This record gives sequence, structure tokens and C-alpha cells, in this order.
Amino acid sequence: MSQLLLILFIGSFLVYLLTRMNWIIGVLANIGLAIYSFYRLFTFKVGTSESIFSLIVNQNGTLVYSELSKFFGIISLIVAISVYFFLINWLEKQKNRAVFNFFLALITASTLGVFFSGDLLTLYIFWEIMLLFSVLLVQMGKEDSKKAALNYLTISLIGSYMYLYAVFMLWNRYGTLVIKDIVQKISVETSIFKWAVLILIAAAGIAKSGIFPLHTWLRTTQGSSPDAFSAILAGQLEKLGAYMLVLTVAVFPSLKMFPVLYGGIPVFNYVLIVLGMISILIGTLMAIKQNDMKMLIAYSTVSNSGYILIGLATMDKIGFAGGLFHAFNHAIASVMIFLSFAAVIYRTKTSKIDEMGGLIWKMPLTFITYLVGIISLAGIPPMSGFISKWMIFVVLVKKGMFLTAAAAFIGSVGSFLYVFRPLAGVFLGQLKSKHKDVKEVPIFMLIPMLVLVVITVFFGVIPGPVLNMITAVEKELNIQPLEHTMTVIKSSVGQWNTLTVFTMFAVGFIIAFILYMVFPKAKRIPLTNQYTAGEFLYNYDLYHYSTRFYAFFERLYEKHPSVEKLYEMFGKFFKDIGEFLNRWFYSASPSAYLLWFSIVLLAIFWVRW
Amino acid sequence: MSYERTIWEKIADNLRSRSMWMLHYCTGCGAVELPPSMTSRFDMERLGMGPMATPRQADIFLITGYLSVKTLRRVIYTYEQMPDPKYVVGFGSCTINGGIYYDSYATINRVDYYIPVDLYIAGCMPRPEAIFEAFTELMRMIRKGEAIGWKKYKENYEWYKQNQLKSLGEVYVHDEFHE
Amino acid sequence: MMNSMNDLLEELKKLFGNFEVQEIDEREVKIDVESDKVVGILTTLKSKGYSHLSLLTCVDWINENKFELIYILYSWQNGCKFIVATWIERKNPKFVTVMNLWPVARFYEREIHEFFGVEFEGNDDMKPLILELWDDIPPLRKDFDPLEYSKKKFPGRQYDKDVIQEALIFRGDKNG
Amino acid sequence: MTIFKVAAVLLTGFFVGLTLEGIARKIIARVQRRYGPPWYQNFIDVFKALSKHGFSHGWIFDFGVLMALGGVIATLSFVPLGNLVAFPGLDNVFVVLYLFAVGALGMAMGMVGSGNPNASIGVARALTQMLGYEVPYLVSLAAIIFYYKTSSISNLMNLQADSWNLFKMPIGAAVAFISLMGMLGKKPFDTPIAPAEIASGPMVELSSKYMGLLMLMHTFSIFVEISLFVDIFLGGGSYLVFLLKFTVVWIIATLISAVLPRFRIEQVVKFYWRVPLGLAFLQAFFVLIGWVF
Repeated sequence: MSQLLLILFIGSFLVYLLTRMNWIIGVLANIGLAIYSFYRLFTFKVGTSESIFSLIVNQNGTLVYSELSKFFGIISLIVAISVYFFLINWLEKQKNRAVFNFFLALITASTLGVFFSGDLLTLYIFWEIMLLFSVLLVQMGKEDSKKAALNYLTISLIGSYMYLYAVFMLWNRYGTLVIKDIVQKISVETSIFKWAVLILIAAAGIAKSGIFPLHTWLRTTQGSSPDAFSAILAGQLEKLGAYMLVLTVAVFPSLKMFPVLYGGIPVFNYVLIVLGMISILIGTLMAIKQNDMKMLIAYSTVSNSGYILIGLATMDKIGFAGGLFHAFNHAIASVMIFLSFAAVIYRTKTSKIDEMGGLIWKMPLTFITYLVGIISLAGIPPMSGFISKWMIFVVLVKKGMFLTAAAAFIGSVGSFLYVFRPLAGVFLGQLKSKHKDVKEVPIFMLIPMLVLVVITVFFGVIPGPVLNMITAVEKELNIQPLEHTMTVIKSSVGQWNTLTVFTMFAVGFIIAFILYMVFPKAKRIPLTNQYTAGEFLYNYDLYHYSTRFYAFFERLYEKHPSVEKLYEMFGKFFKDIGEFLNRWFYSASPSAYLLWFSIVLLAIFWVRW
Repeated sequence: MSYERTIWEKIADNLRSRSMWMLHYCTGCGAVELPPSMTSRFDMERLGMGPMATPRQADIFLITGYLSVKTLRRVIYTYEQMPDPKYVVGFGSCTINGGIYYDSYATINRVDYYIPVDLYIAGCMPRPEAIFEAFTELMRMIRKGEAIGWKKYKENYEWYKQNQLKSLGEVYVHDEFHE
Repeated sequence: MMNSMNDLLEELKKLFGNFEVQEIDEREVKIDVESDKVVGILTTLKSKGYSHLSLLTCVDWINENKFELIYILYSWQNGCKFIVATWIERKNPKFVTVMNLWPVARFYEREIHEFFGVEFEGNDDMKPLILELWDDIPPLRKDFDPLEYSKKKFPGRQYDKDVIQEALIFRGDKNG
Repeated sequence: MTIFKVAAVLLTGFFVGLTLEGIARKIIARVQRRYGPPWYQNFIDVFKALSKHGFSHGWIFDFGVLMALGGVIATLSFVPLGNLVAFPGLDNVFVVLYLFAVGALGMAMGMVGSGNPNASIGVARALTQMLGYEVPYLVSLAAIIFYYKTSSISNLMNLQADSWNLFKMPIGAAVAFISLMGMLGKKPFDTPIAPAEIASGPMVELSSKYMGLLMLMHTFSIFVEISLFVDIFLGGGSYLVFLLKFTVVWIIATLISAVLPRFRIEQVVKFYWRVPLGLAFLQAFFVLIGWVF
């Protein structure tokens, strides 16, 4: 594993140099690296551990290859490979190609590093590498992306410093940072210590996967980062958050560490579930309001992270599997959606829903990608997204957690609403006259999108392979494994067969098609031939309903409280304090420096740190 | 006047005669006679008829009264949006020969000069009884395959278009109100 | 006639000289003024509370060879109406716009221009408003023959028999 | 064997669904003191619509209609009709309810694909209304699944052999019935297709066979929705008993809708999230503390 990581890190410098020479070769090299590491993931033996450099005395950094690392590694490499393929054409219009490629390669390398880490400090180091380069990538986007990057950096740093504090606490107490050792020792600690450590570690995951209250960076960051990178952000980096959450709820044995409450769920996990519920509600309701399609899906990420968190936090065999499977599905689906958006923006240069329309006639394959993506994201059979949502619903109902279930139901039905908005506004309806000459995107952008479509449909019909990986993870984490066969998913409250559902859907479609063919053929008329209450129109740009699609629903929660505004208030408060200090205490002269320096020194001597 | 039909078309015509969905183009005073024919006293629904909101779903097109030049353009546009087979019923003397507006510069005198009309109901305005008489007659005509206005419109499209152009100038006006 | 209207009339007469007054109702009065005083009178009335131009229309007096322009002003304070009428030449009719007093007059004037052919100087928007593709003299002029136009443009039904006569016989008004 | 059962379910859906729709029209007519159309009127309507020569707005329009009908047929085949169960053990409540969304999504996509803003507004309203009624419905179903520890519809049906859920959990049944009215799109919840406001909403551009196929889809969806209610709350029974219960529920729903005006769409959501959702939580609470009759 250290060898693979070394290859990846050195390879990324190589990618940089190659891209400087010829950017296509650079992208191909990047793809090659990713495919190579994808292949290597299957050759590693689960359970091997290696030690690498030592940073602290007596403490070697360790890398451990577990089922969990394999699962998340596979997700993030599928995402990475498809996005890199996409770049073959997409990067053409981008400035700073070399740096872009270099950072992407580094991010993939450090992401894998996080998944392989066997101790908390190594994890932290890879985490920070990933964070640094993703911030640098975010600010390469639209004009307001600098501000977004700052926002992203601040909230991620809140998360990672809290994590670092937990690391210090653990080091202070045990003198070791290897996760396995800590896990064995921690369950006998005082509850305050346990709470503090786990909440601080979970904070990193919460910040990264966009759970309330640290979700505010997602909207601006996803909205203004480079389009292809948004896919990486949603599919790869936010799954790091999910990994971190798995670490807090399952690797640290929350069942043994905390008293068990209603439904057999540890009290710590209840806190997470409540956060997940709030995230689902906020994500859903805010996504319905957005006019920028990338921001819309960014909020849907908030909501889906809530699902993942709820599923994981139930610590039940179905729920945990549902959470993991949802992480997989959401990664694939959001990459599909963001890639199709990137394709749309590549051609139309806008991401506002109400500035587009009717692109289905120009970009049908992109449309199909988006369609399959949203069917999976919204959790509608026969795509794979439904399977994970089903598992989460089942566990919530089985345990009698009705409030959480209601939130999950709102999120699920609400997702029909928000995913339909870009579908209707961007792809369906009247083609805007300024987009008359838009063409379908080039072939290398289509290939990854369509491959992802096939993957989603395949795992929707035959979820067995993914479920096998998930059960392996569950076994490793001492959770009872999920019962399933290749196509049947069983739970204690009933089962269902994905293949039967798909077959019946096909049968239904065929019946409908036969009926369709039997009866008289319809005449194809253009979209400008419309029922207009008898009036004839000439400007059909205005005849497309896409502005404030759900205005009547938005009106119901217009005056909602906003966390974002609260944070802005804090920000302004600190800025004001800074200005105040600046005005009163700061003067740019050597004597002032000397004065403050001596005051601080005296204070330190006085309290004798 | 009827045409050769296959057995399927005969069955289809039979069904069409029992389920006539109408689009009532309420331009004139005739519209006021429709509510009584729809509600409890006469109850149009027992013949399988019902009002429809859009021309796409409708089978019969009721022109309830005089047509001004402006409304005629819309009538033609709407008529062409209806799916085949479609039937037109003209209400009242205004649609037959202009009625009391025969000398108006703004209303046309006979509808069948511009679109084919399968059936006229005389009267100013026709009472619901007359309307029902007309509908049963229309049902008979559809069953017998005599209501072939839509075929005539297709066959004599040139003639109808020429008449429309003669009276209206351009049929679909493109001015500041249609932007 | 209400006192306030009387006072206002006195004031108007003082300002603009004498004019013919015709009382229609307790709250409605019609004044006939010369065309060069109309804008002044309208301005005064507007400042006195008659702020609503509820109608601007035209009548074709073909025997006098004149058009009569009629402004109906309504006051929302006391519910009274002033009808200001003026006469302009029928041949090459022209008048000034009151668009600057009431923006809505743009459309009234467009309509009058369309139906009577009166030009309003200062109104830049003299496109047809209601008729579509009109191709004859303005239709509400008295010298326009609608029947002839209708016959020319909209062919009627040709009857073999004289149905009117038949109907009269049928009814017993006439012997067959 | 399964093939025959599926065929039987679909044919039942077709004949019973269309007949009962005709009967509902007759009932509404009688409530309004009219004579009303014959009971077979809806068969005539469907086949007449199918026989016409209509217009298509491009492939997404056609595909949407096919997906709508296909999705609903797939859903219908999983619904147990009394003791006629096509897929025993596989008829999961959530699967059925979400498979239902395929049809809804297909219809929404096809109709918005027609490019008419009336259709878009109708679809937006329909989705919003769905957000309104699904939540209380799912919560009350969740209470039942929690109580019986199974989410298979046929199992739920068989487990209430002694006493129906209608009597065991009356509040939940009431909530489900109110939600059912919303699902059926009956007044006062027919906002999405308000003909006088938005020209029949999603169906605005539908002509000929598209209209016919969507009428079939509508019939099947009504059949699925009421069947679910009958199976889960009224104890199913044998095939004929099931149909009897089905008819009774359908007639009651029709009678209620015949005398009510229409809600505005925000009123729909407000109503559902205030009254039925609160009641559904109350029912869930009763189930938790064991207050089941």
C-alpha cells in the first residue's frame, strides 16, 4: 500500500510535467494511474498492515487495508476514473490545465491515503493534503469561487482542527494513535471523554459530508467550483466524510461505549441521527428553492448525507448496509448528475435553470445520463438508489423511529420535487432561441456518463456484488451481516427481489409499447405548436415555465431561519472586532510592537505556562 | 354523403358517436345555452358528452354564435390543433348567414366558407331542446359516417385556405401583441 | 348641478372665456369648448380633482362635416363627471395629444386614430390597436358602408328562394 | 402460474377499474340530480381516445407516456387482490409505493416534454401535492409495519384476520383515507388537473392514443391506491370479498368528492402537514405504547 501511495504521489508530479508538455497525455497518464490503483485495490490482501514514516517518537505511521478501505477506495476510484475520462474533452477550455490535473491526482492519492490509514495521525496528514489541494481547485472556478473556497476552507478547518484536538486528547491519554489499540481501550473510559473524542472526530466527517450545522459551505462551493471538479467534490471528497462517520459510529464501537436507548441505538448515535434528520429537511427544502442547478444538487447532497448518516448511525445490519450502499449510490448518482451539468454548462455557458430549456433535443445522451442519475438519487426503482433508501426506511420503521422516518419520507418525496426542476427547466420544454446551435458534447465526455448509467442500472437490477462488499465490511466491524442473495434483499420485516421488479417493469413497458404500436400513428408536430388558449405566439422563449417552479410551495416557508445568515453574522462580528482592535490597539511602529510583545510576555510569565 | 369505411373504422365511429368531448368556443351569446344543457335538467353527460379544456382532447368544436374577424383566426388555429376526426357544430343563425350582424364590417357571415361545419343549429339562440336534437343528429351522422367535415377540410384544404386568405388577409397575424 | 361644479364652471369661464354648458344630470355636466382651449381646461380640471380620464372618444357629425372629440373626466372626491367636448374639422382631422396629462390616453388616441382617422400630434404610437390587417377607410366614419364591405370581404350565403318572403307568408302576414 | 396471476391482476384492474370509474360518474350525476352516463362510458371513452389520430411532441413525449403506463402496470402486478397474489412475499409496501413513482415520473416527464407551461404548472402542483399526502400516509403505514413486524402487503392482510386495522387503528385508517383522497386526485384535492384554471394541467397537450394510454394509467393507479388501502386496512379477504370492499371504499370516496370544492395547492400541503400528519404521529405513538384495539 505504501508502494501504491508512493507511486501515486510521484505519479502526480509526473502528471504535472506531462500535462505541461501535452495536456492530453497528462490526462491519459492520470487515467492510467487511477486504473492502476483500481486494479491494485483488488490485489491487496485484506487485513495487511504496513508501517511507514514516523512523525512522533515511538510512533510509526501505519497503513491498514480493510474491507472498509476497499469499499470506499472502489467508490472513489470509480468516481475519479469517470471524471478523468470526462476531462479529455472538458479540460480543453480550462486554463492552468497542468495544475488542475496535478491537484486532481494528488487528491485521489491522498483520498486513498485516508482510507488506508491505520492510525489517526496518518489519516490527519492525508486529510489535510486532500483539503489543501481541493481548496486550491475550488478557487479555479467562477469569479466568486475565491470567496467560496475561503468558506469551504474555514468550515473544513473547523472540522479538521476539532479532529486534531481529539487526536491530541487520545495521544495524551494512551500514547498511541493506532486505531485498533484505541478502540480496545476507549470503551472503559469516562463518558465525558468518550463523548468529547467521538464528537470531535465526527465533526470532521460532519463538515466534510455536509451535515447540519456545518453544511453551509456546500452551496457556494459546489455552485462555483469548476464544473468537473464539482463531481469529484460530490462523489469522492464527500464520501471521505461518510468514511469518517463510519469510523466514529462503527469502528469505534459506539454500541459498547454508550448506553443504549430506544430501538437499540447508542445515545451518541441519536445525536448524529438528529443532525441527519435536520440535514435531510434543510437539504430538501432549500434544494427546492434553488435556481442554480449546481447549488440545487449541492443541497440535495446535504439531504443525502443525512440519509447516509442516519443509516450508519442505526448500527443495524440493514441500516448500516443501507448507509454504506447509499454512500455508493449517491457517489455514482451525483457524479452522473454533475457530469451532465458540466456537459450542459460546457455547451451553454450558464448554470441558471431559467436561462435554459429544451436541451433534450440537442443533447439527448446527456439528458439520459441526468435522468438515470436523478432516478437513482431520488430513490425510484429500478435504479440502485432505491435499494439503499429502502434499507434505511425499513430499519427506521422496524425500530419504530417515526419522527426520523417522517423526515426520511419528506426527504425522499421532496427529492422528486427538486430533481424534477432541472429536468423540466433545463432539458424539457421549449428550446431557447439562443441555444439553437448547441450540439451534443464530444464522445469522451459521453463515454464516462453512459458507463455510469450502465453501472447504476446494473446494480439496480443485480445489487449482489455491492452487497457482498458491504456484508464483508459489516462482518469486519462486528455487525451482523445483511442477508441477501444476488437479487433478493431480506430483512426481518420482509424482502424483495430487484430482478422481479425490473422484469415486471420491462413487462409493463412492453405491454404499453404494444398498445402504443397497435393504435393509429400520431403526427409529429414541433414544440411551437401548442395549446395557447387559441392565441398564436411567435416568441416561445417566454413560453417555458421554469422560473420559480414551486413558487406556491416556497411561499410556505419563505421566512425560514437560516444557519448561513447566522454564520455570516458571526463572521461580521469577528470582522468588526478585528477592525475595532485594529483601530484602537494597532499602530505600525516599533514601539507599539515592543509594548504588546512585553505585555504578552509578562502575562505568560505571570500565569507560568 | 358517406365514404367507404373498414370494419375497424365503423367500430371506431360507433365509439366516437357515444363519447363526444366538446370544446366550446364561447365567443357569442350561444354559450349561455350550454350550462342548462349540461346541468341537471337536460344532462348532456348521459349522451357521453362532456366539456374539455383543450382542443387536443376534444372531438367536437362548438362555435356558439357570431365570429368576428379576429376570433375567426383563433378558431382556425384551434381547429387545426384538434386531432382527427373532428366535428364542428355551428350555433345559431350568426354562424349560418351572419344573423343580425350580416352587415357588420367586423363579423363574418358564414363559417363553412372557412372551416367545414358538420351541423348547424338554427335559432337565435337555439334552446337546449334544439341543441339536443342537433347532438343526436350528429351522433347519427357520425355512426353512419356522414360527418366528414374533417376529411373535406383535408381534401379541399387549398380552397379553404384561399377563402381564409381572401377574407382575413394573412391568417396568423404577427404584430406587437404576438411577441 | 352641485355647487362645487358651479364654482368650478365660473372659474373656468373666468379663465377661458365663455362656453356652452349643458347640464345632463345632478352630477354630470357637458361643456362645449373651442379646440385651442381644451388642453388648458383639461389641465385645470385635473388639478381640481377631476383626475380620472374615464373615456376619450369621438363622434362623426357628417352633416356638419365635423368630428366631435369627447373627454369624460371623473372625480373620485365627489363622484362628479365633466364631459368636455370639442369640434374639429372632418377633413384632415388633427388634434393634440393629452398623453402628458394621462398616460392612458395613448391607447384611447390609438383607438380613435384607428376608427376615425384622427391624428394626435405628440402621440408617437399610432399603430392599429384593435383591428387586424384593416384595409379600408376607418370603419366608424359615417361615409364607410359596412354592408358593402361585408359583401365584398365576407361572402354570405346564396339562397335559391327569398326566405324572408316565404317566412312572412308562412306567418300569415302576406298572401302567397 | 405467475404469468396467469399477473394477467388476472391486470385484467381485473382494467375491467373493474374502468367500470367503477363509470359508476363513479353515475354516482356524481345522481348526487347532482342528473341522469348520468351509462356504467360502461369509460370503456367507450378509452377506446375512442385510442382510435383517434393525434399529435406527438417528440420522443420524450411518447417515452414518458409509455414509462407512465409501464410503471403503473408493474406496480399493479405487485398488489395483492384479496387472495390473488402474484408475487407472494415480494409485495413489499415501500417497493409498491416507490414503484408507483416511476409511473408518476414518466407522466411528469412526458407531459413537461410537450413544452406547454400549463402542463409544467400541473406537474409542479402534482409533485407538491404528493409531498403533502405521502408523508402522513407513510407514517401511518410505518406504524402498522412496526406493529405487525412485516412489510409484505399480503402478510399484513392475512395478519388482520381477527380484526381489521380499520378498527384496531382507527386514526391511522382515517389518515390513510384522507391521503387516499389526495392520491386519487379527487376533490378537494384535484388541484393538479384543475381544468378551468390550467386547462387540465399535465394532460393539456394529450391527444388521441396518448390520452387513452394515460386514462388507462390513471385507472390502474386508482386501482393500486384503493387496493393498497383495502389490503392494509380492511383485511383483504377472498378475491370477491376484496372487490366488494374495493367498491365500497371507491363509492365513499366518490360521494365525499362529489360535494366538495377545490383546495388551492398551498392549502393542500398545509392541510396535510397539519391535521393528518399530526394524527398519524398520534397513531404511531398509540402503537408504541400498545394502545391498539
